[in-house]
Amino acid sequence: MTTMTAWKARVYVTLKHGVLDPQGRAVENALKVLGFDEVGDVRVGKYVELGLAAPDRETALARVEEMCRRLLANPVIEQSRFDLTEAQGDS
Amino acid sequence: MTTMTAWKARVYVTLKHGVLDPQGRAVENALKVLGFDEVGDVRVGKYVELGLAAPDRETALARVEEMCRRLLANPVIEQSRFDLTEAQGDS
Amino acid sequence: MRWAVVVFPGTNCELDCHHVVADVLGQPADFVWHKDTSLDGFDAVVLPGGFSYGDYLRTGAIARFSPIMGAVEEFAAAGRPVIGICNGFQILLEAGLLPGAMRRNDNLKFRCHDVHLRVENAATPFTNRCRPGQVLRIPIKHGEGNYHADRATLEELERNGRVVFRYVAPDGAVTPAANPNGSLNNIAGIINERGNVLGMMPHPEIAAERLLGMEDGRPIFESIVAYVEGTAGARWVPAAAARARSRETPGKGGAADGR
Amino acid sequence: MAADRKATARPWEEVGLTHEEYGRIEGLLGRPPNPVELGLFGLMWSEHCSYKTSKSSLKKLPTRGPRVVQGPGENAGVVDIGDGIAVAFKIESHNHPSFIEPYQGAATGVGGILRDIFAMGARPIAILDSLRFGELDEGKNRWLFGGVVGGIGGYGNCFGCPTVGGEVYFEPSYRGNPLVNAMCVGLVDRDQVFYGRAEGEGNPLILVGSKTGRDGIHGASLLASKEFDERAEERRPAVQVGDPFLEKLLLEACLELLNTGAVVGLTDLGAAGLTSAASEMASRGGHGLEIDLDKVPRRETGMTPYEVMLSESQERMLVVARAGREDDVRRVFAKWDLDAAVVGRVTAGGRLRVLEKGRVVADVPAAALAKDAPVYERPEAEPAYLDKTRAFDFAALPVPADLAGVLVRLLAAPDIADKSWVYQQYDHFILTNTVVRPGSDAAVLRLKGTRRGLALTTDGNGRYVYLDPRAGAAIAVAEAARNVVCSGAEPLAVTNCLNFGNPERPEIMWQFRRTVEGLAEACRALGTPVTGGNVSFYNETLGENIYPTPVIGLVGVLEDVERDQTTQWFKDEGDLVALLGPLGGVPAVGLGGSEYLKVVHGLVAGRPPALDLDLEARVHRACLRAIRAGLVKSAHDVSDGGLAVTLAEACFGGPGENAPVGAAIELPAAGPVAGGAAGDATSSPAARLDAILFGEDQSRIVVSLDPAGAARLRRIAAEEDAPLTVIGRVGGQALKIAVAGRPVIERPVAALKKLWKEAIPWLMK
Ligand SMILES: Nc1ncnc2c1ncn2[C@@H]1O[C@H](COP(=O)(O)OP(=O)(O)O)[C@@H](O)[C@H]1O
Ligand SMILES: [Mg+2]
Repeated sequence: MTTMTAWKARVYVTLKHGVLDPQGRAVENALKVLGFDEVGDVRVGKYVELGLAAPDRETALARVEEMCRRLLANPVIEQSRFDLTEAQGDS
Repeated sequence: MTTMTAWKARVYVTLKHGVLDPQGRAVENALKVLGFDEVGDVRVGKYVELGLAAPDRETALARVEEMCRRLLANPVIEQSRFDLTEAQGDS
Repeated sequence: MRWAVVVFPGTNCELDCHHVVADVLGQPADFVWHKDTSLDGFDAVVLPGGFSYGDYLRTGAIARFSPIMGAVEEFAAAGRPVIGICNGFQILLEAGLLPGAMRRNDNLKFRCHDVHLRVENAATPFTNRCRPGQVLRIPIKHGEGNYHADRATLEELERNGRVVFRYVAPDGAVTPAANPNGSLNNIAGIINERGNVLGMMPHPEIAAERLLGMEDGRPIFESIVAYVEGTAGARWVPAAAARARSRETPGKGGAADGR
Repeated sequence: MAADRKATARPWEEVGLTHEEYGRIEGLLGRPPNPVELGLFGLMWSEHCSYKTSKSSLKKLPTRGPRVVQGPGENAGVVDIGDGIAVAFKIESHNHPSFIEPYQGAATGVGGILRDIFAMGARPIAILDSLRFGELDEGKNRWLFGGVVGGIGGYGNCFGCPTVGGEVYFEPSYRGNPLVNAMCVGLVDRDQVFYGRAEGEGNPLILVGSKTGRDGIHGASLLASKEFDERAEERRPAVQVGDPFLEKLLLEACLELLNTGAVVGLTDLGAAGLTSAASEMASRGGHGLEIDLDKVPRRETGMTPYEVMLSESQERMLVVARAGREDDVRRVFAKWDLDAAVVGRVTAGGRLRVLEKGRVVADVPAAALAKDAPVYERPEAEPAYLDKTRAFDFAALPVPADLAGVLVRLLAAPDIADKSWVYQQYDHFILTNTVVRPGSDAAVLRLKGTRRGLALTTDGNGRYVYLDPRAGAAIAVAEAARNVVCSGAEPLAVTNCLNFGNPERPEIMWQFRRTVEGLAEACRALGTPVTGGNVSFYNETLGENIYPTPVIGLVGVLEDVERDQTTQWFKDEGDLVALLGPLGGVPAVGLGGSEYLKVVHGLVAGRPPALDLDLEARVHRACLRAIRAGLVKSAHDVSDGGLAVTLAEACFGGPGENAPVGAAIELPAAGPVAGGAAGDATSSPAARLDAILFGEDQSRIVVSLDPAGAARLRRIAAEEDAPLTVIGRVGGQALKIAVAGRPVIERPVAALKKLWKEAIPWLMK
């Protein structure tokens, strides 16, 4: 049997460029109203943290990639990227 | 006048540990149904990207910090952290 | 008395609240735009439901910074009645006028249907026309009504009779099945320490007329009238006193264990 | 010239036009179109925008009536309902976008139909949704269903308009092409109706609402004018994202603006964006428009004229204001934090001139875009499958022994099962008008300030239409009207959405024409003119066509909402149960295309139930008279699943005081059968138990009443020449049905209700 390692993935999902981001616009306006005039280009997306077990980094990368494609991001309007780190402790 | 630099902040907002995360639980179940049995500990949060102008890194850090405290996260149930990078190009 | 119905961008229950107050109860009522800064001349304030700022970022998160909220805080600090319904409740939470926060419903869906509410404290400005323990049938319609507060806050709410409404079965029993959204302790409505600010997720304004098949929401508005006009018994009923009067106080360990 | 596309040898192909159509454009312009102009024609002459295939057939629909204020041709139809109030209503499809991105596709569909309504000056008061998907045992269909329902709720709930009714069916034929039709109803003062017309030379043209981005270029219109193939995924960026929050602001701002008297005309921007809005406004008003693209507020940089003209960015409206009133417009929109930009002006002479940086990038007659598309008489041919389905012999069909088991299977079939999983995701209360919420035959709304009410429904049965388009379409109208009558209202007018496959196939064209004939016939017979609608062709994926699916949206008026509003649920023990309309029982008359045939025998065969429109109208009159006389405690029409299912549903109870209750029913072996080819007075020997219980014979309503009113009900039925049979009594805990003295079904209502209620949630787990 292969030994498994625990990994932690952080997935960032944002709307594709050109897709209307009503949420980003609302947050940008609100920040300005609060006096953060120096702010621009606000985009709001999703952030997913997850733990997974995989024998090696390649496998883990491939699996998270697949999760993004199949569930975490909606490829029609969203794009995603992620980080992968080895989990410390029991996580 | 001080010269301004363009910064890009990436803010991650998650529910505090101990606050039940209905979305995280749903995503975890959905991933398992899709055959990702190796997954656990899924948390779903928000990801906010924003651009800002500030004379130096310290000021930028302080401003983003303040945005998180005042608007981007609700301290009753959420926690936030962020990265700050110098923006490339005109961004 | 005069009612203020506050309108934020994206509020959408303002017509309904106004209708109940003005047409059903026959009270003078005005809309107050969120950019206004004064509530002078009003005796009661309604923060209606809806999707202020589209519910973007978090429900109520942006609306709480509207200019009118300063006046709402002063109004509340003066001990005058403020009722926040659904999104209004969420705004009060974000503004810190009520403790706790809302999460998405535990099934992640918007839910629109009747629920049963038990009146846990009938001596508030909002419930003096109800009987203690009375079960009201009133609809909910929300996607984020899953109330959360830390343990200490919850205990404090329970101890001081500040949980005003709880989701229950038609017979009044507190059951998990009667909880439509996952709220802790089946909480549907709470009040501030002073007892003059109420937040509730269900919508009493759509349950105030016989023709619509539901009337249990009307006493909530009538209670406010009675309170303001001084016909509710005492002019002011602090929370602790309310608890003492209520025949039925919530169980010691919170109401999650039923009655 | 800011050309967006390279000049090619066959430029028409890139915009989806034919060589002949290109020639016609040259003829209209007297020169070849430049690339921008060609782009405008490509969109406006697409099937979706031009109705080039359907136009000639649609002329057959009756569109006039004493109450009709505005028939087809505007953003929505308008009918006068008395008391100075008019109702604006319309249905539209968003099938293709919803297939690509169910949540946003459905959401923007709702957004679009809402704008159509407030473009007439009306405040939207109700949304209805008519949905079709493949069957729920397939994951993809569950995903589509969940996403579409989420999107409809997401938009309507946030906007603040209640979704009060609709329907959902699941059939394999919609697997590659779901249908998402949304209807909206609004109220406007009779003399405050606004129209989408550009009039008054020199008046400013003002674009309001959201900023313009690259959303959905070639979105709705081109998608809806092509069939699907494997490449559908590549068109994905065409999907738009809706912002219901902004639309709510837009509504309030528009209504506020209309009150200022500063507005001459307004229209919404939907498919084909600015191009369609401008050319239609100009051609309706008999004027021209000049548009300066540099003035259009944009969300993105570097957009070409072509992109700005074709963008389908949501939540925008186009206003023609009175000259000199620009500031009033700006002030109102500023209050709501919305953009309002003067982008052009009304001109004499009927041309649509588009400028960029001072140069003319397009200059065409507005009417050429909006009205002069070619009209096609495409060839038709009767589909071959009909020989087989018509020849189906019911004699060979076994009658199941366990009829109670059949009832259970039907109640748990997703087509019939409880739809609260759907409508509980919709706010159906907001605006405090909902007297009868989703779950009964039609939704009933009160009209504040009057005694009146509105009853609203959508109906359509693709299976019937597949088996006989003409009859099936007529049934859709009859059923919609019947649902409204059961709720206590008089049917007033119809809007329709015609969802079909690829009309370039002669079989589809044949179905389409017969369908329109059936609609026309039924609308005439029932006195419900058609005030508008929508045609959605090319609902086909990889050569597989959907069932031809006309969806009828019908509006009825209650004279006195308090007195007349009626629900489908039995109320009190001891009440009589009566069947208004024929008893049925002959398989060839009632079982063709039925839910029973599909669920129990796995068959889609026969002819749809026979429909006698004259009988239908008589039954409606009798029912409505009885309701108005206060005799009827409940009324429920017999449709999917037949009499047994109707009775079970009547037992289930509704919200509030309408608790579940049993009934004991005694049916005769079979009565005289209503008209129709096979049904002519066929006598009882042909009757069968399955047809008696589950046959979907038309023109039938189950009513319950206090026994004291029985004689009066009999008299009314006799006067209207409508069949009436007392068939049982309300009471007990069980639904018991006996036929000719022999018990055939007996089940506790609670058990039946549980299965019916849990079926869809269980499938969606
Ligand atoms: N997609 C939907 N949206 C809203 N309400 C729905 C939907 N589908 C069904 N309903 C409601 O459920 C009830 C039953 O629907 P249906 O069986 O189609 O009724 P009927 O056969 O009488 O037309 C109706 O009140 C209808 O409005
Ligand atoms: Mg019906």
